[in-house]
Amino acid sequence: MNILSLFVLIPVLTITGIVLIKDMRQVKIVASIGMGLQLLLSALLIFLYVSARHAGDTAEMLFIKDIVWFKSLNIHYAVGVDGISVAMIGLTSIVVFAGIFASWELEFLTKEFFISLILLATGVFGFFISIDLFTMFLFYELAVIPMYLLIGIWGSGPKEYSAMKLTLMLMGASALILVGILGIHFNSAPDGGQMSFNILEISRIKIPMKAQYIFFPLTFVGFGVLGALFPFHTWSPDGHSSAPTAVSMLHAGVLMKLGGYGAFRVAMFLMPEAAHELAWIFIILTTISVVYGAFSAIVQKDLKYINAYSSVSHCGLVLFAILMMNQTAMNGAIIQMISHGLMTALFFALIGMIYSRTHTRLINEMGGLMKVIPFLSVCYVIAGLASLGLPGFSGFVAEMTIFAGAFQHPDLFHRIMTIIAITSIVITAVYILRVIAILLLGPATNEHYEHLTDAKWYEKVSTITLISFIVFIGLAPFWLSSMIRGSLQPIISKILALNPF
Amino acid sequence: MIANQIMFFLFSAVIIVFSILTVTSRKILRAAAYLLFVLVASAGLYFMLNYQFLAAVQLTLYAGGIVVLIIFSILLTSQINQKFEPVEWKKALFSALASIAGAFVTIITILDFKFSATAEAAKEVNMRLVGNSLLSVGKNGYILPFEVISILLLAAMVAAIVIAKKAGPKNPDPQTTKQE
Amino acid sequence: MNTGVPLIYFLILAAIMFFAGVYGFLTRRNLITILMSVELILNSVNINFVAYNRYLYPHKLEGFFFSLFVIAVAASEAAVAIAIIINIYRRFTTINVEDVDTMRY
Amino acid sequence: MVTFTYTVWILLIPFLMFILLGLAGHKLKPKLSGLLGTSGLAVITALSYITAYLYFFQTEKIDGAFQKIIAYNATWLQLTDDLHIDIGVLIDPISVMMLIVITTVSFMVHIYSLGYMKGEKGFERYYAFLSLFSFSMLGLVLSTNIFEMYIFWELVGISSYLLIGFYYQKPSAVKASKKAFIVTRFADMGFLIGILILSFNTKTLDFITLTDPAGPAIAQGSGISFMGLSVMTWSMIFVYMGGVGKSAMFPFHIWLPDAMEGPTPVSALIHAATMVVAGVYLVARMFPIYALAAPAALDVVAYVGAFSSLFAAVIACTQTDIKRVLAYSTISQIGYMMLALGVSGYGGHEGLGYMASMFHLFTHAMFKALLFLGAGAIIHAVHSNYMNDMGGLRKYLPITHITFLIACLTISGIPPFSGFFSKDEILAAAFSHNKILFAIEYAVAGITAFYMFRLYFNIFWGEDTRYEHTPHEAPVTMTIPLIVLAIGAAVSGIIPFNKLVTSDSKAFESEIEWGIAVPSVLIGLLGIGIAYIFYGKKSSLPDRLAATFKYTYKWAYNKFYIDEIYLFITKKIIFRYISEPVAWFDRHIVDGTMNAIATVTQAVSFRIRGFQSGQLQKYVYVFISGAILLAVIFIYLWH
Repeated sequence: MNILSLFVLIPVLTITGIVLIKDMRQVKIVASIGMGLQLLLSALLIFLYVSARHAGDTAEMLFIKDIVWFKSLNIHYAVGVDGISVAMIGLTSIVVFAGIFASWELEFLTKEFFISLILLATGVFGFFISIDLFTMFLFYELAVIPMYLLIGIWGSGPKEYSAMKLTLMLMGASALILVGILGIHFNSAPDGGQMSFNILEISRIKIPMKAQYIFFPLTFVGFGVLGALFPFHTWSPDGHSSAPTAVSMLHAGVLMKLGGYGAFRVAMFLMPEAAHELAWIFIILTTISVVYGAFSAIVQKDLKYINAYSSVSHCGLVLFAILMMNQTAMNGAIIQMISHGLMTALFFALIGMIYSRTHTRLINEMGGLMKVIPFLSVCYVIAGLASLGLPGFSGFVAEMTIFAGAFQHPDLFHRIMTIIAITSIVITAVYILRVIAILLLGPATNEHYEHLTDAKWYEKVSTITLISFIVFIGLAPFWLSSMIRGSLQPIISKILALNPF
Repeated sequence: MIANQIMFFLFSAVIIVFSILTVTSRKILRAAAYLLFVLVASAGLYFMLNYQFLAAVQLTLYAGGIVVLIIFSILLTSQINQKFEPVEWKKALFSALASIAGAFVTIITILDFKFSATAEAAKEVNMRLVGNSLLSVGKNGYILPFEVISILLLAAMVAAIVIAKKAGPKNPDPQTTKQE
Repeated sequence: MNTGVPLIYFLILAAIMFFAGVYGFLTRRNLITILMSVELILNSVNINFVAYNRYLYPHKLEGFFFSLFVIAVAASEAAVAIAIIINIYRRFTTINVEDVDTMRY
Repeated sequence: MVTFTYTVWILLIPFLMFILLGLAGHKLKPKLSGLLGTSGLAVITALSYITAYLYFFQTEKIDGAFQKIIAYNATWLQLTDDLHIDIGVLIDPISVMMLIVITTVSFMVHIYSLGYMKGEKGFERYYAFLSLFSFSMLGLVLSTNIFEMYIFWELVGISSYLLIGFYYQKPSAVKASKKAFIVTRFADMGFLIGILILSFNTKTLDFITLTDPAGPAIAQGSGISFMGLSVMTWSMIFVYMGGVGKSAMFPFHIWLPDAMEGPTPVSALIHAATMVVAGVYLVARMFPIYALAAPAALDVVAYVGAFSSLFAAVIACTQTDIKRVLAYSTISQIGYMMLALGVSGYGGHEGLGYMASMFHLFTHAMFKALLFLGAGAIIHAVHSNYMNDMGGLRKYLPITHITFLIACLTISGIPPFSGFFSKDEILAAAFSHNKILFAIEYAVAGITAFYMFRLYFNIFWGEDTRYEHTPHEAPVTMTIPLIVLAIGAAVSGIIPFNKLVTSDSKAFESEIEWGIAVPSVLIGLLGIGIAYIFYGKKSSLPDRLAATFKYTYKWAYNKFYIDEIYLFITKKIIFRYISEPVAWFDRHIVDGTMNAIATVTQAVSFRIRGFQSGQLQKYVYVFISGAILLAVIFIYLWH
């Protein structure tokens, strides 16, 4: 059995297990065991990957498995990973694991909730391991659909509206992606021969420029919607604010990364020429995303809105860095995806935990929580500091790699855009500290909150898991960074051939 | 020949007049009777064309079976003496326009088209041939449509029974349905 | 063919019958009369089939059999339709087609 | 050859201590965690002194210059093929000097806090933060490359944030901590941009390569120009922006007075002796580039320093909160150091300003920490920050009084205390470089003496204010640091900085220039004299004077309304005119467009759903007409 297929198999087995169980309490246990296994498996995968690389395996992708499943269109079930996907898989299993524990208290339709949640995770894992465009798209859809149910059924506030909006926008995006993928497919054999969906095969040929000009924007925008590209980000605040805790975590932590990863793996990797030509448009858009998201976050009153806008800003940085098209910036983008995934999952987990205690998410209605629920508050401060890019946490590593990389661009335009993007670190500090000051510090204003209980064990599991990875990456980024750097080599050499700096 | 022509015109006159009466009559039972005439006249046409078997089927199945069925259902659902309200003039006008236009286009097309008959000898249609063809699996065999029609008839029979059967308990007690 | 009646006479006759049926379908409000219009339409088609067969391809029997099958289909259709009509009558106590518009929007 | 690998422990011990106290502190007894923190610091203080001894006296000089020694270096993060962030330890004269300053003051503050913070809630948290600060500050000075420095730079920022906001239930403390972090963060953005420009042009982050007079930064950097200045100048100005923020120079000084909301020992450690001089250290670290490749940037350093020192000194004369007076005095003194760097040249006697600046940094750390700790002891005794609530305290707090007096004399530049030596050299350097700057600094020396003795007389002399409890001398844990620092402040003037810490690491000869020293002492004495006349006895003179220069006084008292300007910019412009419109735009225009698309779709479908009337005959009618139409089209019209 290919180790990668296990990543899809385990969630499916977990779902089967959950379906078969009658007792609601056991559902959580089965879900956590399944996802715990998944986490261990990711650790094993990272270990295997790194040791294979150390052993001198220089193949572009490792653990490749290729099975034809739709012959007439040449669609394969093809899986394989490089350092980037390995890192993303690791991120996903961490966030899903933490997400399971963050929704431990869920009472309503527990079974169905965990089934949908794990189904979502299945889609995400499948997406990251696929190297066949069609299979990838299939998994992508699989990840988007449960979102509607999860928000529509278990959400809060105007949940139907948000769920509908989110799903429609993402569906619109996937329409673009589908067109892009088919376009790539039909242009994958410019000199005749078998057309392909396989990313590796396509990456070896040059798609005709005319096709690239059409399909690069389509795929990039398509994935960009999921990655909260301005002006297609508005599903994010509404969706996040209505979604239940674990879904927000997964969504912001992992699903939004599908956008960045897809934009990188499909749009940039397969069509670097068009990317090179058209990047400037998207660089402007993403720079706007970065600064604009941060400014919007300053005046928000709802915790989830603040975080959603901060996600817009941070994810904008991911796309921004990818578009810089050099090894360092792209490396930074990948690290930023991981770092933001962990951070924002932590944020949403904490917001959910605070909300379940205070029953409000408006920061003005809370205050002085540090005294009442110190554990959660300290975790929130840590999340905040990580988010504003403090050294020692993963956010700093990511941001600095991005900025340093982006600034090495020989073009003055790119460097000026970088400087504009850098201003976001100050604005980020403003809104993070504002929230911390209003929410956690100061005197406890509301006597209703005086007897709140601090974190339960499962909440501690959830937050500590996330924090420890954030700190781990923040303190020792070298291994992760070098793992990703190595995997960026193919695309970089492709770009360098195109445009020697 | 003349006799043939007279027969044809007689039948066609019956068909046309009673077709129109069928769709315009304001008494439903009369409409059914007119339909019967149309169907019988069509059977006459089949006889004229030397398809005796078909004509017989038409008479027994169509004129005999279907019309009786229709009359039964009329008796079940309507008052016989009731006259329909006259058709709304707008509706009648537009429908007539559409029908006439359609008929016009069709007839023009028919008149335009050159039909060319084959020179091959006509085949005598007798019962043996019909029976053999229907159950033959070889060339010119119709076993597949025959079977399909059989199944269709069976299905229609079952469906007719199921649909027309009285529905179960009309208002299921909401208390007893299981709540998730 | 030596009947002395040209083919197109049959075809014109069938066309008139067909559109008479269409007219009935469009104007009638009673479901049963609509059904009758449908019978008219089917019958006109049968006449066409038979006439074509006799005049153009007398050595074959396609048209003949087709009419036969159409009659069978018409019979089953009538049976099902009447069952439906009776069911509708039970539920709505009317068989007026304009009153049965549950499928609207 | 002496190896310095052990210096890694100087970083590791406080870091481990932070982890220990941070994670397990609440399980320990408060006293134990305090002692643990202090003993950790004692160890690294000892290590630092050993390092200083080994470095200055045991290590061979090459070509008469102290060598820069990389004691430890490991790649932390690979950025590009050329650029990589290392975490390492760089030993050279200024870093060793800073080691001494930081560990000494920090050790004293640790001891002092045992008494001062006794019984406070969150005692272990306090020591955890102190350890974090010590770790980051030491990391900052020992950095081997500019990015490592930036990392620790951010870390000192956050420790400062945490410590200012230590009393997190006090709204003013929360506000001050937020302000401090955001203002310095803004400045750090400049630092980061500076680093990026620098690294883009030189392809290295390493200090040794960067500051090598023959290195790429100095050799090629000045060539490319952008908007009239060379890129190296631009990058150095941006880097200096970081320094301005951290060192609270004008216009980023506004956070420092508010930062006094933190516990007083913290003010002594972070906001007087160590962290705020990081900006000076930064310029000193990059000094060869400033001096050789970006002289325009060095002028900026000098003028910003001079202006800040004058500006802060004037404000200090009007403040009544004793910690705020000291805060403004800090700004003023750092302005001195900046100015000294700004007027310095590279190498030999040219580098007098550089040496003077480092010298003053050293002495200032001692006497300013002493002043703050003394102020802490006073506040501890009278439970107030305002000098109006004090008076005649010399009877009650004899040790504090003596040490405070020594500190005041030192800062006023009265011989034989150390401040005299360092200040004299700064003035000498300024005099030889730029007469206007010299004049400003000369005036500031007088103002400094005035406001320090205004403080002194107001606290210790004057009438005996009625106290609710009789003030009593601080416990011994608090007085010992005072005494130690007083000795340091008094005698550190004899350290031969010109032999040890110089711009090119080579010793040079410098004498006290009596032509400048004597007038500076005189103006200091004049300041003291005026202060005595005004405040030594009860006198209406100050009030009358304030009434005469009503507006000037009011402006100075309100800190020239700089805070209000900032408030205007942040609250009005950023919040009201940028963020709120942006948020509105997002909700109503961007999101509105998306919603509008949905609404239009819905409206259209409402319109066209009329076709689905459920009327069978309508459907058939449309169908038939369509079929006829199509037939007509295809049969007759198509050809």
